[in-house]
Amino acid sequence: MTAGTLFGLCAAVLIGFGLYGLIVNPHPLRKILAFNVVGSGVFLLFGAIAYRGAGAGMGGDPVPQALLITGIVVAFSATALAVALLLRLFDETGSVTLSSDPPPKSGDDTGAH
Amino acid sequence: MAEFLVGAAAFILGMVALGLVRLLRGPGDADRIMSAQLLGTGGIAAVLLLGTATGEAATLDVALTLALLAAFAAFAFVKAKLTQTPGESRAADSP
Amino acid sequence: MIEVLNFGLAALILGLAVWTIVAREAPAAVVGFIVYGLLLTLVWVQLQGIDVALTEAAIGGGLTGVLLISAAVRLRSTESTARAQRPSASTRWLAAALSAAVTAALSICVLALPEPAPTLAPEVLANIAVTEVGNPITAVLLAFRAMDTLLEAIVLLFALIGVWSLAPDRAWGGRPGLLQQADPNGILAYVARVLPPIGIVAGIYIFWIGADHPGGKFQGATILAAMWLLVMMAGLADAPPISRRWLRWLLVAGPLAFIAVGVVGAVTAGAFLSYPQGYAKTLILVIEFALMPTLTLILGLMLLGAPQRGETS
Amino acid sequence: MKLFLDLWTVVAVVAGAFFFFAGTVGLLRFPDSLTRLHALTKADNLGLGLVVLGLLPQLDSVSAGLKIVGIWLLVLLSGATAAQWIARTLRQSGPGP
Repeated sequence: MTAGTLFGLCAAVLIGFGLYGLIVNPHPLRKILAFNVVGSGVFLLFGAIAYRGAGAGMGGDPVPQALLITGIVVAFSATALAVALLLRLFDETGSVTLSSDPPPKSGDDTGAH
Repeated sequence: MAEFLVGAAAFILGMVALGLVRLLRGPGDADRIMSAQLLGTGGIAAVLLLGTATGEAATLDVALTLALLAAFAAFAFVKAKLTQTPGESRAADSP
Repeated sequence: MIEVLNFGLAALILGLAVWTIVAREAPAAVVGFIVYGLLLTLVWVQLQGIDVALTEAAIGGGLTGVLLISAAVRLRSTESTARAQRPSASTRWLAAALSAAVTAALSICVLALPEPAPTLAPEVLANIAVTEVGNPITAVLLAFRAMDTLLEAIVLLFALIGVWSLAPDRAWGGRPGLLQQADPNGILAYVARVLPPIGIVAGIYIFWIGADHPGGKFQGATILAAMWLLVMMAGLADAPPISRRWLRWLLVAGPLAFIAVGVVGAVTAGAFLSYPQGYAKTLILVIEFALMPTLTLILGLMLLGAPQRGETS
Repeated sequence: MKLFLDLWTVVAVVAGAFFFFAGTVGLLRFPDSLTRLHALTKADNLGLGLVVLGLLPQLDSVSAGLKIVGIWLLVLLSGATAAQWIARTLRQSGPGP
């Protein structure tokens, strides 16, 4: 089995694991983590495809590799935004529940103390 | 020689990966961070060995980046732990 | 031997992914994710993507780890209530079946990939001379697919604005992050004095060699941002208030310079972001130099989060 | 000469690998967090140091050699700092159960 096939299959399994965690874990931070596992699986799958496209003296196809760099940076920015939203929700309500009937808590814009 | 270096990289990775048992068992977060630290150092060693085996000089820069950022997660963990004493869930946010 | 290494890496990565998902406590899961990022770096080395490995080492393992571990420690008190909301067994079985189906479909696709693999490497090789840069990835990022990179810089800026807009009203325009009281003689303050000079040199080095060898502005900027964060973590410097005009200018300087170069291309070379003959490398360098401080600031500020304190604290 | 240098690499890298092994054993077998930390910080830094020493003769250029020695020094610096910080949280919360 070549490295491309091996890590391509590994990526497929990672996407499955991450998807399961995304659905099943109730805590939002764990959902962000699971989402990152899905994301890295997608990147790895694309990376395996880039590896297969080696040629012209290059170890891999440079076009997908460049897109991967863009993807990793953008995934980081999405994660940072998600974490900031989560921490703001926690500061405001003292909990991070995503269920539709959150415990009634008085919170105003100045933050609960 | 290259074959030996790759083998050494695989051996070192296998060794430090065994240390991940501490990640599973804990008991504390500090022990888990320690196993990550051990794997970080072992990972740097493996990157150096692989880079030398393939003769690809740029691989050494990967090890350099890893070495610069290896301890950041540990710093951030301790910082978060120390600014947040148990029971006081929200750190003071006003002067 | 190399097969043994690759199989071991794949097995470890899968094991850590499982741990990240099933671990009982969030900090434990995050530590697993950090190790996972480190091993992915090794996988990128094995897949001949040194540029990607550098990005993963800097962002995937480094910055994401810092971001998530701080959040996990802060949110520890919320975990027990979340655990009580675990979905029912039937939902979990359904999720497992769905995930298994996705994995199976993707695996079939991987095994059925066309042979020989389609590749754009020869096209890149044929046209790289025009750009005068030696690293094909930099050529793709800043010449062949420059639009992607421009939009990426703008996405980063929007994400930062999104983070900032979460500030409570009283803290708008103030300083992000908590005030760090640190021991000026402590070991962290010592490292925060010794490491940044080395880190800044290394960051600029990784940025500089990006023209001809693996490296580039994203990886370099991440290292610089990490050094800045270290200085702030040690309490040697405070985060700047986000209302500062110099800060706002630096944040838009990179994308503005990029767009300006694009417009120059539209006038002189006939299309937005195409470079006039003979000036490609100069213009690429202009864009990179303008983007570097912008990216450093955006990455650092995004980790600090929304402003939480007034300007004067 | 080549043979001698290769032998040096093999000996040093094997010794380095042994120290990684020792660090893992310490991390797994020592009874509490502080002793584990002690075992870990000694062993992995020494292991990496020996691997770096072993690789020096195999590199093409002097600058690459300086770079990997620099990498080792960086790991020493940040590893020692991280160890002291981890020890501080342990002291604050008491050794875990």
